[in-house]
Amino acid sequence: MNSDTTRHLEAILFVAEEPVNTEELAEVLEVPVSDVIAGLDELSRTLTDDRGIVLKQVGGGWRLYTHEDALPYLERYASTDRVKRLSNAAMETLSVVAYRQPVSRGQIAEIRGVDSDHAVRTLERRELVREVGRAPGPGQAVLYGTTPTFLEKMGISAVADLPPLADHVPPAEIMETLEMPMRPESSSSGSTNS
Amino acid sequence: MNSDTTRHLEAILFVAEEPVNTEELAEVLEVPVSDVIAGLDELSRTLTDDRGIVLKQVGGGWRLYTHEDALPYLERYASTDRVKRLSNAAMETLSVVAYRQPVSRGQIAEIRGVDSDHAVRTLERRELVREVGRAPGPGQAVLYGTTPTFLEKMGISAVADLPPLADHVPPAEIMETLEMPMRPESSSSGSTNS
Amino acid sequence: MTFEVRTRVFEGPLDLLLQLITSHQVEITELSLVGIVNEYVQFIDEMKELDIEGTSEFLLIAATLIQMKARHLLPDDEPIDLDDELALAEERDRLLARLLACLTFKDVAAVLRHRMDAASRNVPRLVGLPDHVVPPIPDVIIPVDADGLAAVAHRLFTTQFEEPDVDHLDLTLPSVQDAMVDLQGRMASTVTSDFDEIVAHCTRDVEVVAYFLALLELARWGIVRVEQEQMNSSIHIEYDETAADQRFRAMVELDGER
Repeated sequence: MNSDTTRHLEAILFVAEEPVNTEELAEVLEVPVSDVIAGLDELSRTLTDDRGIVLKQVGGGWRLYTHEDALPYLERYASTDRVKRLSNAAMETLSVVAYRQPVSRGQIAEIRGVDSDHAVRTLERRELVREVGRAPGPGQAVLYGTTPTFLEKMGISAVADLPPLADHVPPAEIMETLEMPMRPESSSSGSTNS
Repeated sequence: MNSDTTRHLEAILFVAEEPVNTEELAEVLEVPVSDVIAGLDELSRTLTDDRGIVLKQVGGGWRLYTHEDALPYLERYASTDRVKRLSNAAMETLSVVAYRQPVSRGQIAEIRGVDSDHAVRTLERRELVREVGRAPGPGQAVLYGTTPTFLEKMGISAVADLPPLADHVPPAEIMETLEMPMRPESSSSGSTNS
Repeated sequence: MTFEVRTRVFEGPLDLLLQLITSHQVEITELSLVGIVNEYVQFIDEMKELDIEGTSEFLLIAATLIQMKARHLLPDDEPIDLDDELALAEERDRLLARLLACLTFKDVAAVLRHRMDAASRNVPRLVGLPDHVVPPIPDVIIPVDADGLAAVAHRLFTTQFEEPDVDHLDLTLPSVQDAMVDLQGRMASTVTSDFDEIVAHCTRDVEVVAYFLALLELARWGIVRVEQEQMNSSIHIEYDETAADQRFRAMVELDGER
């Protein structure tokens, strides 16, 4: 039977994006560091060799990893990523990065009005956007920009070649098309223009 | 002692960023679907209540989540505000789409008595609803339905798992309240009361 | 006496009507359509100061309500057109059905929200693959060209998402009051006219509805007489100068008393 501390430790390490040190864990859980150490020890014993996840101490903190035996399956899972067409969320996020780069996740979320972290990650994985720097000031948020792959896919040679936005008022029918979820046909140029 | 399949299942679900269905898991692990089902069952039993992680069947697949008891600590750890709550308008629109799908914007507006385009767009951006087809006949209105993300956010695995709508039809006395002022007889200096 | 509902937030005409009806629930026996219609119409007059979407819908429902009210106010010995009666009954049933559907979905929406809140207490992992697993980069199709991307960006940068329901709406509502003044003025000079002529200058449906409401109101005061041979035929309007004068004098006296 695991203690509450151990269960909460596991939950925090499950969602953490980087190693978390014992002091930080103690602060979040509001328990003494000694309890955290005991909890990590208990968690480590729970996650023995017959589990798919292991607890490791890295870079001055603790982090959960998949068991190394599972590596071939993870690779296969990753390569079955069949989603090829960008979702509307990803498209919107891409357009924000393209026109506002360098831009942070927070700024993207503000412009789109919805949390965009997942879309950013999708775009990163497809090498359409990448980290291009850090914001000055506290927090040092990661700033994103577009990649050469993005330019290639768009058929342009530099970000400066993107259509200017200021005088870009799309014709009504294009706007209408965009209101609808984007469909493959929508990019084909219409024959008639009002 | 967990089987290899169970361990590898746990590793895959640990890295997966969306629910994974049994067929996909079987393909990645190169085992029959029945083994996957047995493995999921074993994993579910391993992840009992004294663990920080739970296995849930949602959105047509399986996904690992943190135990709900850990939520306050996670919020303190990430210190990011959670996803913005949907407005009442968006929530009502979502309900109409969920129970009336496939449904057009016009039909939604008819039911809600108010233009719902903005709400539909918000739901689309949050990937809770999407275009699922076009109405036959002139106009070819876009028809909307819910997404797997919707099912996951509801914590259910199919639309059929939604509470029956019939349970929410207003009780007789409310119907009477509504009908009363509209009865032709109600305002005439009526002598008889039914 | 103020209506408590006035301070409440409501969304759309059905919502408003529901609130008006249910706010009377305590005094159910005294419920009267006339009272509700009056309150509803009063709201429409005040709507210019409120940010409400779907305004034409408000007016259309009001028109139905007023029709029903007008039917109630007819003297019993007035001959009843059965077709009109049937049409009105259908309209009433339709409105009732819509109110019920609206209520049902409001109720279930609360349940779905509750479920969603409960489900969101379980947090998924979004970190993805460990760094040492390097999957092949999936090929990707960007479903638009550069112009399309610009259009997406343009739409995003010009849309204010934090203040929904306002900026994309035309909130300049026609005033029923103004329509009444205009209508009465024109009728005083032409004496007879028909509705199509009266609204010939209107460019929006909602303006036509405002004139229709104005017409019903003037008819109620007896200032105009309205005739329509059959449904969908033109509405003939006749001005009653005597009634208008009486009404005018009554208004002046009322003003003088203040």
